Amino acid sequence: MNLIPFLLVIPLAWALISLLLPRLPIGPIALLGMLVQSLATALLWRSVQLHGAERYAIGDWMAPLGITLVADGLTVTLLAITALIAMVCAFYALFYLRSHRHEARYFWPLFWFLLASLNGIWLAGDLFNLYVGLELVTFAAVGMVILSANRQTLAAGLRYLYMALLGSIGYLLGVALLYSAYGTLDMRQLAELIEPNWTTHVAMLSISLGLLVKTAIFPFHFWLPPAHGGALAPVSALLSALVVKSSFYILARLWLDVGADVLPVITAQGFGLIGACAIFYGGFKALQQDEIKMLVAYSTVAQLGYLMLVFPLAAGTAPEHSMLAWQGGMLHVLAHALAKSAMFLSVGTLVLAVGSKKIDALAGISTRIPLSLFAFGLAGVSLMGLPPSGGFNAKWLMLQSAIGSGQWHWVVVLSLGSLLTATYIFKVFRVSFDQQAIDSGKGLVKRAPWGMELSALFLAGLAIALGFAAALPVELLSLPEVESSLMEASQ
Amino acid sequence: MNLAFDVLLGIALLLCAAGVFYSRDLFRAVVMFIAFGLLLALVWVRLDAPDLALAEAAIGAGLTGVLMIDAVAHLSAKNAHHQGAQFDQTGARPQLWSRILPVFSAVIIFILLLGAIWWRPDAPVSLPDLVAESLPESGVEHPITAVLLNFRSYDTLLEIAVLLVAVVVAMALKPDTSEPEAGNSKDPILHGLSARLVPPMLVVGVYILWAGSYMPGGAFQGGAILAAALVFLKLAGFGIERLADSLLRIGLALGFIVFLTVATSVMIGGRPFLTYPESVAGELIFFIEAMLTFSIGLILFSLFSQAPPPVAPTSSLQGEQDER
Amino acid sequence: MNINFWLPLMVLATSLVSAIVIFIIPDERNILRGAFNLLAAIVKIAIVAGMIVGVYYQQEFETRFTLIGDIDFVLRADALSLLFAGLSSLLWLFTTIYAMGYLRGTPNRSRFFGFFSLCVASTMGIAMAGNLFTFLIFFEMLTLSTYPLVVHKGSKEALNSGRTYLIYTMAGGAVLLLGIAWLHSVVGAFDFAETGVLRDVDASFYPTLQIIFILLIAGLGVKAALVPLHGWLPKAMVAPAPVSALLHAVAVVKAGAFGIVRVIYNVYGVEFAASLQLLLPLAILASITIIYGSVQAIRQLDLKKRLAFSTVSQVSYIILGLALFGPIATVGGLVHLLHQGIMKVTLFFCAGLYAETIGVKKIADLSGAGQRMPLTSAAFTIGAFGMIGIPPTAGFVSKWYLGWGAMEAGAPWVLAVLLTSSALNAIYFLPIVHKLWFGKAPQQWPAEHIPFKRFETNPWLLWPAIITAAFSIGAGLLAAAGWSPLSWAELIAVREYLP
Amino acid sequence: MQTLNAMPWATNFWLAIAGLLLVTLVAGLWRIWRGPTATDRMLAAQLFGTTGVGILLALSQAMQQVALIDVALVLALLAVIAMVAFVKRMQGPSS
Repeated sequence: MNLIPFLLVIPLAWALISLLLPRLPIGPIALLGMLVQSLATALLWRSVQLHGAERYAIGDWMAPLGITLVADGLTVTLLAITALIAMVCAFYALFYLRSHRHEARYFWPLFWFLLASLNGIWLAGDLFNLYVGLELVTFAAVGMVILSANRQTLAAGLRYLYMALLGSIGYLLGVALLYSAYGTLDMRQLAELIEPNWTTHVAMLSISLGLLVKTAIFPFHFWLPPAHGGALAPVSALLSALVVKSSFYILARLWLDVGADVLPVITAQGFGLIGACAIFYGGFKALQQDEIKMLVAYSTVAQLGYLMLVFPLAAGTAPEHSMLAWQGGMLHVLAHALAKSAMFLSVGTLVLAVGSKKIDALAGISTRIPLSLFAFGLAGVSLMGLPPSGGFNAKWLMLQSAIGSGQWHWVVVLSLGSLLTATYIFKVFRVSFDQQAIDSGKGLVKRAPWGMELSALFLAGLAIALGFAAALPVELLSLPEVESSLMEASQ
Repeated sequence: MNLAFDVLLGIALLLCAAGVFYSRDLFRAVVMFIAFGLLLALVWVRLDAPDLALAEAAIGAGLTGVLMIDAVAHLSAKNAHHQGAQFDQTGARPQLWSRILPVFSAVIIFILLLGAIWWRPDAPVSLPDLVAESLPESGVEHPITAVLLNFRSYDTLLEIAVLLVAVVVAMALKPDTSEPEAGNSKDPILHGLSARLVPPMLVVGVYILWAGSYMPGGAFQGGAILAAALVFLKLAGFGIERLADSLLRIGLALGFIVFLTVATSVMIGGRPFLTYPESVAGELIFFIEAMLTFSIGLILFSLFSQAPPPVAPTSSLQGEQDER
Repeated sequence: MNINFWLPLMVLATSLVSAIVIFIIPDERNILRGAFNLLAAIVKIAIVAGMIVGVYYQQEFETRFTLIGDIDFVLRADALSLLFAGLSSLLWLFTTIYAMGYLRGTPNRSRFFGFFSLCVASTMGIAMAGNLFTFLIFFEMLTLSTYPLVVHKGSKEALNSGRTYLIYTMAGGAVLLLGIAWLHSVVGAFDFAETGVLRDVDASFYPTLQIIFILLIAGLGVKAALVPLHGWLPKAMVAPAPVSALLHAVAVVKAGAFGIVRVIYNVYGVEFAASLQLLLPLAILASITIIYGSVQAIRQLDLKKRLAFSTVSQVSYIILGLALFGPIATVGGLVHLLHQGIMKVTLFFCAGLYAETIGVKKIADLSGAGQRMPLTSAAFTIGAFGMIGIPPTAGFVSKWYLGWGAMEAGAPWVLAVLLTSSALNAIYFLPIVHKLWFGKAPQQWPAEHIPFKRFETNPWLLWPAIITAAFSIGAGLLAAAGWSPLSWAELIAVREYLP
Repeated sequence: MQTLNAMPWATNFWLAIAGLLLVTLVAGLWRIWRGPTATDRMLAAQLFGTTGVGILLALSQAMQQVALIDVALVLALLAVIAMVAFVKRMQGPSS
């Protein structure tokens, strides 16, 4: 029996359970669901690892008539990271939502819908299906942002919604153009048919702009910090770790699978340029924040910029450098997902413990809530790209690609970006070591639930462990030949 | 003649859009938007997309207009509390660039799109032909319904999920304690009107659902009409929004549950996800559609009714308007 | 997968595990923490000693697994790594004992000792790293684990010093990473190897290799406090005395110097580096650092600050020895890596003793401290003599070999540098020694903290200082013995120059 | 799909009717813009509804599409709702 549909059916079913039976202990039930989901994901991962990529025709209708789902190395990697982070966030939420009764009732249905939509996007092989997936992601994510329904989150959520819808329109417009020009929505068929011409360029431009808005790439980033900074901690973690990656993933897929040959190199350099702007702008803004969640949110803006560097490194360069760039980019997706979710979760604990969102309120907590601060630090190591960590490996691969292809300007960006990251991470640490604040009696803290501290530490530990186990996902990513030959065989 | 009509329609549509965009009076913008919806339905007609025209007519006339009027009433009620606050003053006077920039970008987008369509290559694959070819196996006769409920039913499944998520969010936003609508006395005129209008609405809704299997129509359009009927009842003062919460939730999710259950249970026979057995495909699709109609109607209605009613209908709006 | 595979990892694990355990131990449980910490330190020394014997008899100790692509994580014990590992593990024990006494009764001890152990773990990793990539991992880990130690006091001054420290070391790390990444893209993955690995690179890459060399040295030079990258070191003096001892003698500065050794000997190969004309500029830079550090030291009135600039100067002896391109100078440089560590740690221990016991931090106030604290002052005197290079201390041995090596390598100007430096050393150390013993003691010490009955001060602080002082004489007196640091350095030099 | 049979001249005839109705609709637009009262605007919108039904019916003849009659039917049925909302929400309970 094929596992692919279950990755969608399980979360949808659990969404219905949490929606219809709110009196049941839906938190623990959700944890059970996450176990089932993780098991299914693990089995699919193994199957792809052993037998190569799988294609699944829904409703038994072949593309272009029907919709095809694709599970290749990249897909299963993302499915796995999604299941993993979602599980830890769910566990964290069990403790966190105790102090948010109202939100808890609607958190779980939205959580499951979000998970279903993310899985749907990772698996999708069809451009319009991706659009539907993006819509579902958007609505679930916006819903989670405005769960606490106060003035700030409502404003942030609405702005997020508008920008996401704008992005959707751009995406849809491009997809419509591609469909009208080539008569198919299936990505693989499109890849064979697509040619460089005016229609293709306009369509890809429109799609790219739409997705850049949704990914919050500079200069379309402004909706992200208030939305991610204002949401509940587990929500922020899911949003920063996974949701923004979904639109980037589509962008990457389109370029990697469909448009690699039809796009001018100048576009790729342009993408890199806005990525560099994002890195520096996000970094400087993060440095200026005095609320810790906003700092972390701006850090996401900056980190997303690194993803954009993949395009100039991968487009128009030698195959081996292109491969390095893709591996680095995808590793960065994973590493950032782990590190940023760990960071948001630990920050959530810290905020809960000191009862304030201000960075100054964290004065002298280094010995009061050491585990959460340690988790923050480990996550920071990965974000700074210091070894050993997933973030470092990603940076290393990108550096190799940039040096190898002689694109020294990106080398400079990569190096300076890490230093900027270090400055804002250590801004938090500097405060936390402030002994005078302790002596003057500030920094009285509540005890944090152990489950919350442990969740953050676990994810942060994984972000570091990815520094040692990066070969696993990278090998899965670099199996395109196996994938295509198997696909031919299955036809 | 065809061209003349279309050009006129296009101009009217643009005028309407400009009216919505440049109106500083919110209510005027809302009415403009209602008109815009109608013209858009006509455009769909001219583009040979009667399904979309039907949906646009049902949603535009029955729901979005009401929703917006409601929103304007909310805003004016809120502003009435603040002394001297102007109803249409949502902020400072718009900057010049904020008026020019949209026009400028619209022109650029227009030019790009024009080029994209002008130099569009001929599609090497014709999907409509493929749909027509496979129509006999789909269980329905109308190609749109075949695409929505069979060939690409997965998309539809997720779209229903989107609707469900939207309504969950609306529920989450509703305060735990909401007061019953003030001034909810049953207006005799509205009461009488509803007795005459609601039954035909329901009949038309079911008809549109039924028609979907062989001509334009289907679950979404039917559901929208159903929702409109419910909205009408609510406006007329029937307290139908006070359904028991759990009952409402089941109703909202029913269509999705049925859809998902059918989609999954066919896999027991070894078929892929969402593969209807050909012998009962038509019946299954109609069953799913019927449940979807019901749920979509409830969902769309809930999106409207979850919002708390305006605090107190104001007459200040009227006075302020009359001064112009 | 035998014991030889696991031993390098275990050396690392002894301090890594102890770091984690110490973090968990509550602040009040002094005895538990202390016992555990000392146990870990002793176990580590035992393992390192075992490996020293093993390497002497040509055993291979290597832990290796693949990280990503063609890059391996390699921990390997060769003669050079054991020189550094031996120094660090030995001094870890003494510094820990000293710190336990020093920090008694102050807050945040678990945090301190945890990071202290982490710091040593990083140093061990640096010592045993089998390739540049692994080296980088621990090099950055060292940066991170020393930051909490530098800012340990949590005062504004400490936090500001911490920031300076980070700016220097993070930037250095970034430059180092750049150099390593570039080198990797030129020649691919490689392990450290005796006599280097780059000789066979195509000649068209020579300019690139020269630039990479500059990047690597610049990155490492920050930690090694090469002028003009030394600015963080005097500022970091705000940290507690055991931390200063750690920074200067065991971990940070040495890590930088050790890295430069690795780059010259095991990456480029000393002959190849010389043929690229990279060594002479480095030697000149080291000489400038030596003189500059000494001159600056004279100007300092604060004892710890003077010691800090003395470190700037002394560490560059190591680099000078390497850059001279000759086996004798190499021996001098390498042995100074160890000798300087022992002597400098003694001096810092004593500086901490003065500050803690009688509250003296300024050199001017030290008059007559020898009468109040004779043992401490004796230890200080031995350290100071060592720094100047007076026989029979360890410092004399290193300087002797350096001078000899300079003559052999045909660089007599280095001799002038050495003599000048020694003179300057004497100028800034001898007055202190004179003050200690012959100065007039004041009626009242600035702040007499700890009245002790049997000893002049807290024995936890005193013994480590005395023992390290004894080591620095022993290393000089017994330099000819088969197991002395000098013999070990000769072993390394022989393997480098006579493959 | 069911279609109505019509001669070419009939197509043009019905299109002309639809166009004429469209012109009145544009005139109604001006009333919406001009106002002056909210009621004026709302009534103009109602005019849109009725005229829209007419246009749809004419188009269904011109384009020979039965389905457009359904659209007209729906529009006719639902157009009243916006008006009801307007009366309930904007005019207050007393009026």
